[in-house]
Amino acid sequence: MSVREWMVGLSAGEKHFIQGGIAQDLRADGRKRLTYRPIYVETGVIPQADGSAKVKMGATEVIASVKLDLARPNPSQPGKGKVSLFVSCSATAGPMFEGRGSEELSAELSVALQRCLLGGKSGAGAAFDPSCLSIVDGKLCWDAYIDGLVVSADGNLLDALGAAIKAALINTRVPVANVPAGASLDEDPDVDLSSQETTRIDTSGVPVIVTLTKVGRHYIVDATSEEESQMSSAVSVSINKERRICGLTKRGGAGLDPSIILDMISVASHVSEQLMNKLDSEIAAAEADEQM
Amino acid sequence: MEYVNPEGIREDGRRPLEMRHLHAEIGTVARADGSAVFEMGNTKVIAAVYGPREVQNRSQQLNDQALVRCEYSMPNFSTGDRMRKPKGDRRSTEISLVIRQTMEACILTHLMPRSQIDIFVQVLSADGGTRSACINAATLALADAGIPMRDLVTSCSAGYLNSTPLLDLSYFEDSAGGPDVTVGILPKLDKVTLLQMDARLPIDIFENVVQLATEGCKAVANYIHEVLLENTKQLEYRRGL
Amino acid sequence: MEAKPLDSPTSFVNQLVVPGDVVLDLSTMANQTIKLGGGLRQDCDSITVLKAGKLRFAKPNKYWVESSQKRYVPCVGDTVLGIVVDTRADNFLVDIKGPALAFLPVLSFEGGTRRNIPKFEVGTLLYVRLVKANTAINPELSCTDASGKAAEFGLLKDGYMFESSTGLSRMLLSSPACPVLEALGKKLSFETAVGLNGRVWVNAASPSTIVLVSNAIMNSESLSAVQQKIMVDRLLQRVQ
Amino acid sequence: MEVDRADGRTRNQLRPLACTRGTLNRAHGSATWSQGETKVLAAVFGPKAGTKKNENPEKACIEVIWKPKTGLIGKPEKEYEMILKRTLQSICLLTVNPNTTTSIIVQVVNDDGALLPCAINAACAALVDAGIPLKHLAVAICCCLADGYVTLDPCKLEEQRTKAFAYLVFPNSLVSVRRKGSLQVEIEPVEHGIITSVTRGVMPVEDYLRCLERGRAVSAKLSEFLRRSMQVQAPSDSPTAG
Amino acid sequence: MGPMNDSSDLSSEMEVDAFRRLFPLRFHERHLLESIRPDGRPLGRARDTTLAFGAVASADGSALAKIGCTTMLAAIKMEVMTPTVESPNEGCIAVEFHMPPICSPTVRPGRPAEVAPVVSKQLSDTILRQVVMTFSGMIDLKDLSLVNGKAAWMAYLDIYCLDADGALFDTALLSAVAAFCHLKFPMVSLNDDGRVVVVSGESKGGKSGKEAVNKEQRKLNLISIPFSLTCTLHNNYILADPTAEEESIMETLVTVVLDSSLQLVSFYKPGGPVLAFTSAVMVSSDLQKAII
Amino acid sequence: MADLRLLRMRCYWRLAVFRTGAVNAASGSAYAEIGDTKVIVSVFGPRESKKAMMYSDIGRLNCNVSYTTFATPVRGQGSDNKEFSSMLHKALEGAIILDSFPKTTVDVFALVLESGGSDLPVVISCASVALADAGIMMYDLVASVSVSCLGKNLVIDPVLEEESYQDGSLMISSMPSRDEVTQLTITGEWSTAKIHEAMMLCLDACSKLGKIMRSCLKEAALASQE
Repeated sequence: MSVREWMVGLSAGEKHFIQGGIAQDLRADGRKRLTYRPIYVETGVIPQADGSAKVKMGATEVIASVKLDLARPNPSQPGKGKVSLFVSCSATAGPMFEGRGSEELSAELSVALQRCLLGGKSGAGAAFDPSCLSIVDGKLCWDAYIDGLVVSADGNLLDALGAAIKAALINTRVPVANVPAGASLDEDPDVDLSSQETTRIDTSGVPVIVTLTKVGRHYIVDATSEEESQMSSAVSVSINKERRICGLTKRGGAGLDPSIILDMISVASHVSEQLMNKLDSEIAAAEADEQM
Repeated sequence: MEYVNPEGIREDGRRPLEMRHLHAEIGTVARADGSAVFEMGNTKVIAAVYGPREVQNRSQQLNDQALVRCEYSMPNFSTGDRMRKPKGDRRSTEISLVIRQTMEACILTHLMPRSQIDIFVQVLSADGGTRSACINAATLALADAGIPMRDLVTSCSAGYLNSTPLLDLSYFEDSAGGPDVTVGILPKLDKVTLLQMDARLPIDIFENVVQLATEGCKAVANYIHEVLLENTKQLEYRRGL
Repeated sequence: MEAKPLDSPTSFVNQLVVPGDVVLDLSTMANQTIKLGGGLRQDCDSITVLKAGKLRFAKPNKYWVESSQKRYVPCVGDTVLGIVVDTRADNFLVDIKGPALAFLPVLSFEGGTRRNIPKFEVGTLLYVRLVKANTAINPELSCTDASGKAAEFGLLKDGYMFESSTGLSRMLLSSPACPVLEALGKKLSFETAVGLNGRVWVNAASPSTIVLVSNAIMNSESLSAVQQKIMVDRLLQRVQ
Repeated sequence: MEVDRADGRTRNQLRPLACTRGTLNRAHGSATWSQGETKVLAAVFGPKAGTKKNENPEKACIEVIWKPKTGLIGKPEKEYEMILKRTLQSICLLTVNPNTTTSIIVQVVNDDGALLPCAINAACAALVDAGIPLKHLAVAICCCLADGYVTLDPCKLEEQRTKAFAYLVFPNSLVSVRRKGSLQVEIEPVEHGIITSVTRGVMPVEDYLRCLERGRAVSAKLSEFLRRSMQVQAPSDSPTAG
Repeated sequence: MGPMNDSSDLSSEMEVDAFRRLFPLRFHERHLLESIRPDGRPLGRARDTTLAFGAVASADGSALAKIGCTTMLAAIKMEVMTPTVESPNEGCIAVEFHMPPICSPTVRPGRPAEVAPVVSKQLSDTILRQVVMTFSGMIDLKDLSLVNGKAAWMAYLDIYCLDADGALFDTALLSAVAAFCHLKFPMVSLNDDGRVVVVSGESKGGKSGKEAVNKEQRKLNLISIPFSLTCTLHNNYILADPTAEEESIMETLVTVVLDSSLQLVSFYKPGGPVLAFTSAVMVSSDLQKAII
Repeated sequence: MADLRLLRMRCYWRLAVFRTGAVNAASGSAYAEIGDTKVIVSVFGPRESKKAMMYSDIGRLNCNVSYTTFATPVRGQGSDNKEFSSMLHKALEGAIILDSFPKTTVDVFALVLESGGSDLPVVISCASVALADAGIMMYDLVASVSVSCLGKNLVIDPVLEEESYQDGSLMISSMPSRDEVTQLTITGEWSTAKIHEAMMLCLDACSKLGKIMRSCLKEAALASQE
C-alpha cells in the first residue's frame, strides 16, 4: 500500500472524485467498472529468448521471457522438467524502484504469480504440464526460466504479467533434442540440438489472472495506479478455460466478509471468459505478424 | 576465426564500415518525464528520465548545480548466459558511472541548482555496443524531458579484427577479444566527451578506428535529429496547430 | 616498579610528562591558588596529566602542558582561522578543526545590524576570536575584539592558507618574534595571520614571495632558532 | 636463565621494540609499533561530532576498526575489535568532549605472534600522538606457559606450540610526586591492577597468577620504553618560555 | 558532591521506576550501599538456573538453558562428512551463535548484533580449545570418527538466544554442554557403493544391502565439563551473574571459566577500570565451586 | 501413499498450546505449539521508526519471520523468509488499529523453532496473541488455519508430509468474532463449490482456535493479577 501511496499524490478532492465515479459505474477514463483498457500484445521482442512477449495495458507495459536450459531433473519428479518464475521491476517504471526499492514489490508479484501459475506441489492446476519439458526420464530435462520485467507501471501489474507470461509461453519454441540411442546414460549424455525443428508447449490450460479491486462497495477490473491507491482490498483470481480456479491471492489490508469473496470469485470467473477471448485473439494476431 | 570473409562481408552480412539498423521511439514510458527506446541491430535499450525534482537525501545536494544520478540495469534474460548478479554488480556500476559522467558534461546543470535529475537505463536485449546504445537512449530521453543541454551526445563503438577496422561491433565480434573503442561526441560542437578502449592497438590504427567511430556517431546524430523533428511534428499535429 | 619519590613539584617543569603522571600534590601545598592550563586535570587532591608534552610553568602560578597536535581543542580567548561551512538564519557555521562546528553569530561584526549582514560564500576564510567554548555546546566566535572594534578580525581576501600543527602556530605567535618570521621580515614584505588552531595565512604582492614564506614556515617546525636563520638565508640567496 | 628459545632469547627477554609516531600526515594521530616481526600501524581520527546509533551521547564514543593483513573481517577480528574498544574506553577520559566519536583504525602490517598486545600498544601510542585526553597509558604483553615456565612475548611458532597463553594489559608505571604507595586503592595500589586479560588454553590458577607477576614486572620496562619514545618525537621548540 | 543530594530529595517524590530510568547508575549505587540488588539477590548469588533436555525433536541433541530470564536453545545435528586429509581420524564441530531479532530490542533483522560474533568466537574457543600440540578440549574429536580416512561426523552446534537479559556467554556455554550430554549418534550404515548414509529412524535397517555400522545409539563422552561465571565490577563491588541492565551500567565484565578439574580454562576481562586482580580471581573461583 | 490419505480423513487438528510472556525482553511475546510446529513471536514497540521513513499519520507494522537452522528436517541455513514476512504483514494489517500509534512502528519478529507443517498459520495466530500481550489496540484477534486438498478429501491443518504431496491448499486468516477474512491464499486447482466448502470448514476451525487463544490470554491476565 505504501509504495502506491507515494506514487500517486492525490488530493482529497481527487480521491472523492474517483470513489464517486466508481459508485456510478463511470470511471475517470470513461470506462465501466468491468471493462479493460486497450490491450496490445507483441511477441518475439527478445531475440535471445526462446519465447518472449510484450503486453501493454493502457500505460502499464511489461515484458515476459522464457529461456530453456538443459538440466538434470530433481529426483523426486524424474519425468518432469523444472520451471522457475521470477519478476523484477525496472527503475524505468519509477524512481522508487531504484536500487533495492523494487525488491519488496517484485517479491510479492513473484509469489503471487507462482501461486497462480505453478499450481500445487503435486502439479495439479499448473499452467502447463511440465512433463512436456522432459527429454530423458530421470537424466535430462529442460529447465524453463520464466522472467517478468515491469517496464512502466500504471496499476494492474499482476494481470499484465499473467497475460505476458501466457503470450510468451505460446511464443516459446522448444528445440527438439534427440539423444543418440546408444549413448551411455549415466553421466550427461551429449545432445545435439542442430536440428532446426522445434515443438510448441501445450498452452491450452494456461489460466488468465483477473484482479478485482474493491473501492467502497463496488469492484472494478484493471485498476489504474490512482484507483489502486484508493482500494480497500483486492482479490486476484487465476481461472483457466474450464472456469476452474487455479490460484487466488487476497491483497490489501481491510477484512472482507466471506460472502463478498465468493461473490467476487464468481464475477471474476465471468469476466475472465471475456478477457480470455480478447487475449487469445490479440496473441494470435501478434503471432501472425511476427511470422511475416 | 573468420570475422571478415575475403569479399569483405562480415559474419552478419554487413560491410566493415556499415552500421547496424537504427530504430528509436520517444515517449514509451507514460509516467516518466522523458523516455525513449533505442535499438542498434539486436541491442535494445529503454531509458527513462525523472527530474529535475527534489533531492532525496539532503547530504548529496549541490547548492550550485543539479545532481545527476544514473542507474544502469541488465535483466538476466537479456544475454546468453543466465547467471547475472542482482543490481549491484561491478560492471553495471561502472557503466552507470560512465553514462552519468558523459550526460553530466552535456546537461546545463547550473541552470537547475539544488535539484536532482534521475536517468534510468534498462537493457532489454544485449547484442554488443550496449554502452553506446544506452548513451543514445539517454540523450533522446533527456531531449524528450525538455532538459536544457549544450548539444546531443551520440555514441558509437568500433573495433579492429582481421586487420580491418569494423564499425558498430555485434556481441559475436565484441567477444572475439579484439580492441573495442567506444566514442561519445557532441556532434554540433564537434567535441569528444567519451573515449574508452580496452585491449592493445598501435597508434596509427587507433587513430583511424577512432575516426571511423566518430563517423558512426555523426550518422547516429543525423538519425536522432530526424527522429526528434518527426516527434515535434507529431506533437504539433496533435496540438492541432 | 616504584614511582620516583620527588619532593619539589617544580622539578617537573620543562620535562616531558606522560598522561597519568601526578605532577602536583595539593595536600602538601598549603592554601595556594593554581591556574591550570590545557592538558592538566584535578583529581581529588592531585593534578594529573591528560596529554603528553612538556610541563610549563609561568611566573605566578600558571601550569600547563605544551603539546603539538593536529586537532584543536577550543578554549576561550584564542584567535583562530575558520572556514565557513554553511550559513543559517542567525549564525554562520565555521569549521575551526575542533570536535564540533563553531557558530559565528551574524551580528558579531563591528557595527553589525540585521540589515548589513555580510554575505560569506561557503569556503571563505575568516580570522576570528573564540568567545565561548565549553565542551557540551558548539563553540561561539566573534569578528570583533573585546572592545567591539573590528581590529584585524574579519574576512581574509586572497593570499594562501596552509595547515600546520598547533605547536608550530604557538611557536609563530611566541612573544619574542619567532626567528623565522624575523629573518623573512628583514628582506621581504608580506602579511601573515596565524590561527592557534593550526592554520597559517600568508599574503604578499607576488606569488613567488608567498610560496617562499609558506615553505619557510612549514620547514621551521622541527628546527632550532639558529638552524631557522640559516635555512631562511639560504632560501633568500637562491631567490635573488 | 638458561637460553631455551629458538631465537636465542632468554625467557624474560622481549623482542626488539620499535615505535614511530606521526607516520601518517592526514590522520590526526598515528603510530607504528613493532615487536620483533609483528608490526601494527594504528591511526586515530580525532573527536568528530555526533555519536553512532545506540551510543550514550553524554560520553565520547570510541570506534575501533580492525583491518587484517589479508582476507576478510571474520569473527576473530570482531572479537579483537571489541576487546580493543573496551580497553581503550577504560583508559580514555570520556567525559572531556561528550557527543563525539573518535575512530581508531588498526592495520596489521605483519603478524608474527602476540598480535593483540602489539595492536594495543600501537593504538595507545596513536592516541597519545592525537592528543586525546587519557587517564593513563596502557602497556600490553603476551605471556605463554610452556611446560611450567612462563615465557614472554612469544613469536608465532612459540605461540602455536605452547599449551596456553594469556594477553595481559597493565596501566603504565606512573611518575608521581607523591610518596610511593600513598596512592591507595582499597586493597592494592592501582599500578598492580590489570586492565584486560584474555587467556587461551587451560592452565592451573597458580600458573595464571605467576603470569600476572611476570607480566607486571616487564610492564615497567615497556612503559619506560614508551616514555623514551615520547622524547624522541617531541618537537624541540625554542628555549624561550611560552 | 553536589548532584548527589539534589537527586536524593528529587527521588523522594518521583516514583521508583522513573528514578531508575533517569539516574540508572545512582539507582544501582543506592542498592549497592545495602549490598542488595534491585531484584533482591545478594551481591554474590547467581540467578536460578533451569535446564531442559531434548527441547527440539528434529535435532540429534538439544537443550534449553535458562539463567534468570536469559534463555538459550542449543541444538546439534550430525551429518556424515569425509574427514580432512591431514587429520583422517577426526570429525569436526562447527559452532554458530545466533541472536535473532526476537531476543532483544536492540537487535534489528538483517544486521546481526555486534556482540554475537564475539560470543560465538569465545564459545568455539572454549568448546574446541584446539591448541595444536596438546589437546585439552572438552570433546576428543577422535570420538567423532567413523571409518578412518573415509567417513567422520560433522556436528553442527547452533545456539539461539531466545531472550537476552545479561550473562549471555554463561547461558550459551551451559546450553551447549547440556546439548552435548543429551546427544545421541544417529544410526549409520554402509550402502552398496561404499558411502556411509544416515539411516532414518523409522526404517530400522530394513534394506537388505545395508548393515548398520554402529549398532547401538551410543553417547558422546565428555572429558572435562567447563563452567563459566560472569561478574561485573563497580568500584570494588563484585556482582555475580549480572542482568542486562546491570551489564549496561557497570562496564567492567570478568568471565572466569573453570573446568571440572578446577583448571582455569579462561579468564576474560575486556577492559574496564583497573582492578585488584587477586581478589577477583579468588572470589569467582570459590563462587564457581558453589555452582558445580 | 493413498492409504495414508484415507487414514487421516479427520476434521480435528493437532493439539494447540499457547503461552504468553515467553520473552521478557520484549514488550509482548507468545509461544505457540501446534502438533510439532513450535514458534516464538516477540513484539517490540510502538517505538520510533527508522530515520529513512517519511512521516505517516498512521502507525506502521514491520514483520520479519525467520527459521532456525534445525527447524526443517534437512539442515537449512536459518535465513529470513521474505514471503512469509510480507504475508504475515498483510494478515495482521487489517486487524490492528493503526492510527492509535501514529508516526511510530510496531515490530513483530517471529522465529520458527521447529517446522511441523502449516507453519504460516501458526505464526499468524501466535503473532496476534503476542500483539494482544503487548497491549497493542486491535479490532479482534487473528486466527489462521490452512486446509490441504488431497484428491477428493480436505485435510485441515496438514502435517509436513501431507503438505509435500497436496494437490492444492487454501489458507485463511480471519477475525473470529467480527467474522471477516483478512487474508486468503489458494493454490492448486479448485472448483467454486469446493472453495465454498473449504472456506466454511476453515472459518469454524478459526472460531474454535480463537476460543483457545482467548482462554490462554485470560489465564495470563488472571495469573498476573495474583
